[in-house]
Amino acid sequence: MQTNNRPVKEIAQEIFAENQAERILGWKRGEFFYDNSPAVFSAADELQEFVYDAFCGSNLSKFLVKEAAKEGRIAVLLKPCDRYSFNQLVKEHRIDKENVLPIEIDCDGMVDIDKVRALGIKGIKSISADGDQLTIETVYGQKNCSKEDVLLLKCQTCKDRTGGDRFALVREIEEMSSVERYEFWRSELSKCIRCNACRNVCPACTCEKCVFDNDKSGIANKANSDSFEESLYHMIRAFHVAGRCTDCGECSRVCPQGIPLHLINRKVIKDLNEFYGEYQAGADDSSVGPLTSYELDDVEPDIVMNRGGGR
Amino acid sequence: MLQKQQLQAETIRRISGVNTRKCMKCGKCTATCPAHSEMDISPHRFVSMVENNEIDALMSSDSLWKCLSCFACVERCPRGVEPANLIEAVRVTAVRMQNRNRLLPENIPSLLNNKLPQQALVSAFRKYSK
Amino acid sequence: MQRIGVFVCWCGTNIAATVDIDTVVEAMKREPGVVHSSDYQYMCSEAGQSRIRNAIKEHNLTGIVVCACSPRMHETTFRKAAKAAGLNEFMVEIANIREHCAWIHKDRTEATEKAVVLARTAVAKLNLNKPLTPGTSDVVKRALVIGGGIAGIQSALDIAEAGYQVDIVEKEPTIGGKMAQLDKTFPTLDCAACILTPKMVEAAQHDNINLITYSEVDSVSGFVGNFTVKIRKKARSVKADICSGCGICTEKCPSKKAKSEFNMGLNNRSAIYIPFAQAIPNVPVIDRDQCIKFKTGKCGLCAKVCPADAIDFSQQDEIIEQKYGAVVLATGFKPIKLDNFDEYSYAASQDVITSLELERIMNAAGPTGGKLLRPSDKKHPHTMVFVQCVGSRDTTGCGKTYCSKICCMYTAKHAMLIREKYPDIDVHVFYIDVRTPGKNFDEFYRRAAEDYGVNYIKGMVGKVAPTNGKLMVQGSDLIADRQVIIEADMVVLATAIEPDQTAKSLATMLTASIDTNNFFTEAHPKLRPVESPTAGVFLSGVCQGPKDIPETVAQASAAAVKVVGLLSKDKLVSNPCVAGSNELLCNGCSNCQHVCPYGAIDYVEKEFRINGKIKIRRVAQVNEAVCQGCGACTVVCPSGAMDLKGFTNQQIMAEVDAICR
Amino acid sequence: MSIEKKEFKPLIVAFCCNWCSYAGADLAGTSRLAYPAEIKIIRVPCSCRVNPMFVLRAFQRGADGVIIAGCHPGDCHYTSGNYFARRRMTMLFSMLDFFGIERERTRVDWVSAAEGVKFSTVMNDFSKKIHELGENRRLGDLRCKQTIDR
Repeated sequence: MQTNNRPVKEIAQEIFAENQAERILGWKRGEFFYDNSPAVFSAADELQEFVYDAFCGSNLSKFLVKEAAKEGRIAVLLKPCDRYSFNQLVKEHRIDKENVLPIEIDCDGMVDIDKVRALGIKGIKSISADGDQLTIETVYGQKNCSKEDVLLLKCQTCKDRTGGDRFALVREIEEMSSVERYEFWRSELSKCIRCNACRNVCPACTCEKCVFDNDKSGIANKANSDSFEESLYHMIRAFHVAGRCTDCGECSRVCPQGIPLHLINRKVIKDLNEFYGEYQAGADDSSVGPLTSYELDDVEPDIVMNRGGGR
Repeated sequence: MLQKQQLQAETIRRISGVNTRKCMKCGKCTATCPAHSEMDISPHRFVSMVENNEIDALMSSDSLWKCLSCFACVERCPRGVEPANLIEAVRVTAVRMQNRNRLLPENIPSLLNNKLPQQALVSAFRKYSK
Repeated sequence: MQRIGVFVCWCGTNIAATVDIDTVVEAMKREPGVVHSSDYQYMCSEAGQSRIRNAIKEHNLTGIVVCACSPRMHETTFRKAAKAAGLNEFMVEIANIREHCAWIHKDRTEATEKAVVLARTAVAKLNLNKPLTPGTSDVVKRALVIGGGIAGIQSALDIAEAGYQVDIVEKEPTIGGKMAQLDKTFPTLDCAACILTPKMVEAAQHDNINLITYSEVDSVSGFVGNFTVKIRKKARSVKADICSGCGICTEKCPSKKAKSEFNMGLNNRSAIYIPFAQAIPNVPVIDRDQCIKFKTGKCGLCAKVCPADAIDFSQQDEIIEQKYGAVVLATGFKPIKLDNFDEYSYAASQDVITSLELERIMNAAGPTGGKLLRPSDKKHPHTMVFVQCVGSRDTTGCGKTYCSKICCMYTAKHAMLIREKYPDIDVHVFYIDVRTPGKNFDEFYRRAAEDYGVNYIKGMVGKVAPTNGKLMVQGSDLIADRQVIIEADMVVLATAIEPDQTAKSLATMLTASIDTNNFFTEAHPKLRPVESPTAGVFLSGVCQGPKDIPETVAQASAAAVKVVGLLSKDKLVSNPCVAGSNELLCNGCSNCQHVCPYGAIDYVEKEFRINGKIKIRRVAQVNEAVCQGCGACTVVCPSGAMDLKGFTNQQIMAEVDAICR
Repeated sequence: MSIEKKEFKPLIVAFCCNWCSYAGADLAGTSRLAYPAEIKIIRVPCSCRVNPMFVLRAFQRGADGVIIAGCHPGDCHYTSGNYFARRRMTMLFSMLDFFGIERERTRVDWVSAAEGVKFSTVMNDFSKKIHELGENRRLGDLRCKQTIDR
């Protein structure tokens, strides 16, 4: 993929050539073509492994918390949606901005390999994108499909493209009856295996020590021992990132159990927008978030009791 | 006898919704009443009489039927006691005791009196039309 | 492990009648950490306290739980007792088994069960308590008095006499307040001006008192001992330092259509004016809404005639900032608006007036020169009717639910003065109750009735109808059980009083609480009547509740003593229950800084040794002298680094667990 | 064998701010204004001290309702605490609702030190709601519950 009509790899090479930074945070090819993973490159020759294609979904911002603290300026490649997380982390002083060279790169949506497979396409050897179409080389010959159909969940409602209504599903759940909502989340959250992937990938979860790992916090636990803890973990996580979550969608992308965790965060974002005015965390790196500010005439908590939605 | 009056007083308080204990005996109802000159018992006493279960005396008073139901006393009472509502309730009790609930329409013209205030008529319709 | 002692108080029968004390004592013996559990009739008594002290020594206790009344009542008492026995005073927890249990539950089993839960909750918390040491902070030796009426003047004088600097902020151009408008004062009938103006002069001339008139408080920050107050000095358009107060400007001013506020709108004043002859400071002010110069740009006559060249049309509002150790609220009252009381025809007839208007009419310096004349035709009245409780004791929402307290007495005063000066005038007073508690008050009222022949009618006025130049007053006479109609020339309404409108915004600025009627709330209705619940804020006069002049002065002096007591301290002991950050957990995210109302949190770059490597991290630090311990920061801290001493996350969760066990 | 149905005795945790609501509760006590004994009060310095974790903890340990009472907006002893609490609790309650927890189990009310009557009314009303809802079965650690009949 390209940015300003130049391959991103070229941009990366230029950074080293012109000595703009000592290290570059980007993606390198994994064992399979679809599991590109974040990597730090410290020399031009390491860039052979550099890759930027339709499988670079992972958000690099969080890695800067550790990497930017190290010696030497680091360049980071930020897709438009990753930029929000980057700003939010800068705002919270988690990233030393001075030590980072942020490079914004274009993105036209990342592909979910499972969705391609779900179309019944088997024996995939490689996938290349050509505009809206994907060309898929398989052991059974070439196949085609529309890229739109196989985008990552988070890319389907991309904030920077005219995507679908990102709150549509949230609204659907709101309209359920209280019992249905309960059953819905029970069936989803009972799948949780407490692998902590959602927390570990979340750019808003960068605490020095997570409360779930801190046995003095009173809520520390390593595994869900009953249904309450399955919910508790996700509720507390959603509350901790409330007002700071940029809706990057990484939680749902990495969940091995396919739990739509982003819906919880989106519910919070939707509420914050409705109650306290539109707010996009990470839209800038200085504004004060909705849960650390207030207005004298804020809605009263009983709005939850009295507003619509299923009961 | 007293017990009967007590029960009646309770009924009156209940159907009128008036808490007679709220009265602080300021007399603004009597001060306000436009029909006071016709009354043998002043409006402020309605309240204390119901409070003290003196229903028989109230039922046989002229005042009961002289009240115009103009609600001036209700409007101006500083404690929200609503003496006129009390009178309405006493009237209803009295009417019920006479075993008839309503006037028959054909009987009304003969009862009409030119001196009767319009307000009283309207009030009567409001009360007895249901 | 703690060694906890539990002490269960009977409070006479207050607790023991509903809670089975033995059950609580026995149950507590089984709680973790408890090594001693006993009971006594009155724990707060000296005998009770000595039991606590002895038990602490005897059992080598590390903390105590007292199951008694509200901690708001006796927490300090028991802390002192613990301290006397060598225990840290913050190793004391109170289980409120009186107000929150014995007094509200009738069923003995239920109440006892609850008392056990409350007691074990306190034990659970105490198990996690740590000894705390209070910090200290400095006291700014200067007081602010807000309001320059008799209450504010008296408080200021007393504080100043004790040797401390006081500023009086008054929103009107002059100090004096409502008392300056009064004619005579009950029950001695001294002239209000004769006793007030010397005090005004004394305040103005006192070395320690600084008058800031025509000014309002803009904002307040800080805390007891160290408030920072911004005061807005409104533009007078007159240079106060060079004005000689000669008054030529007010005479020559061509704009004379403004209603005189001081005379309750009964006559007019000029656009540049001095509210009244004895005003202090004796400096005029330009009413910019009325001034021709400000309205059209032409005129400026006052500037031309001023011999001192003191007129300054370009003057701007000025903000001054000052630090204070204590604040006295003396914002006073105003009569309510009578919009909800059409029946008295106040708006319809000029001859229906409020009592405060009558004060001005009776006053020798008032609009009629002290002659009692009907406002409508300036004729001598022959019959006057006074109506009591206009808007007071009204639960319908039209008026105020409370008794305004001063009306009975001033009405007796008015009636008496009128009968004395004009024996030809018939005076009728409609009353619901005549309330005269106070020294020589009832005698005064009886004199009005017995010696001066004032006709007191037990009843209320239902309607005042202006008819052919007269006022037809329809009222009730409950003793005679009849309706009466009086043809009156004037009707005087004893209008309810309410707190001044500035009370509400000041309450917000100072975080001083107000009640549903906007009167300031006292820290304790009986035992701390001149203090606001907010430390360093004191109450003086009617802003706390209706009261007459002697009571106001008494309260003003009481508040002054409290202020002096505070200012005389060099250091204040601060609350040790403040926030603190665990630097190892702190992310440096600034969330806590955003929500701190006191700006008590700073961030520093600090070196840490982590796994043998030096790392510089940004961490939060709490200024313990500034922190007031609200705990807002603890909740926004995602990592739980920020915690509140005395109310830690673990302690509160232990309480939750103990309740839900 | 007869199974006696145990009468539902709810457990309600009330977090009261020290300056207004706790004092309001004291006044309710002084005025002998009754409210059910199932309501147990925890004193916190300010409604903004109430961490949503505490609310969840209470539910975990078997509470059937949680109420947070603070000073009226504008009257906070600490100027702004209750404004923050208002936002936080609104968000928490909305989230609990989203998870299918009955809305009526949580409540925030503003009770001043002078409002003993209001304190008692609010508590009676809240307790009534919880009685109507019955036991909290959707949220809570089953291991902490003894009364669940399966």
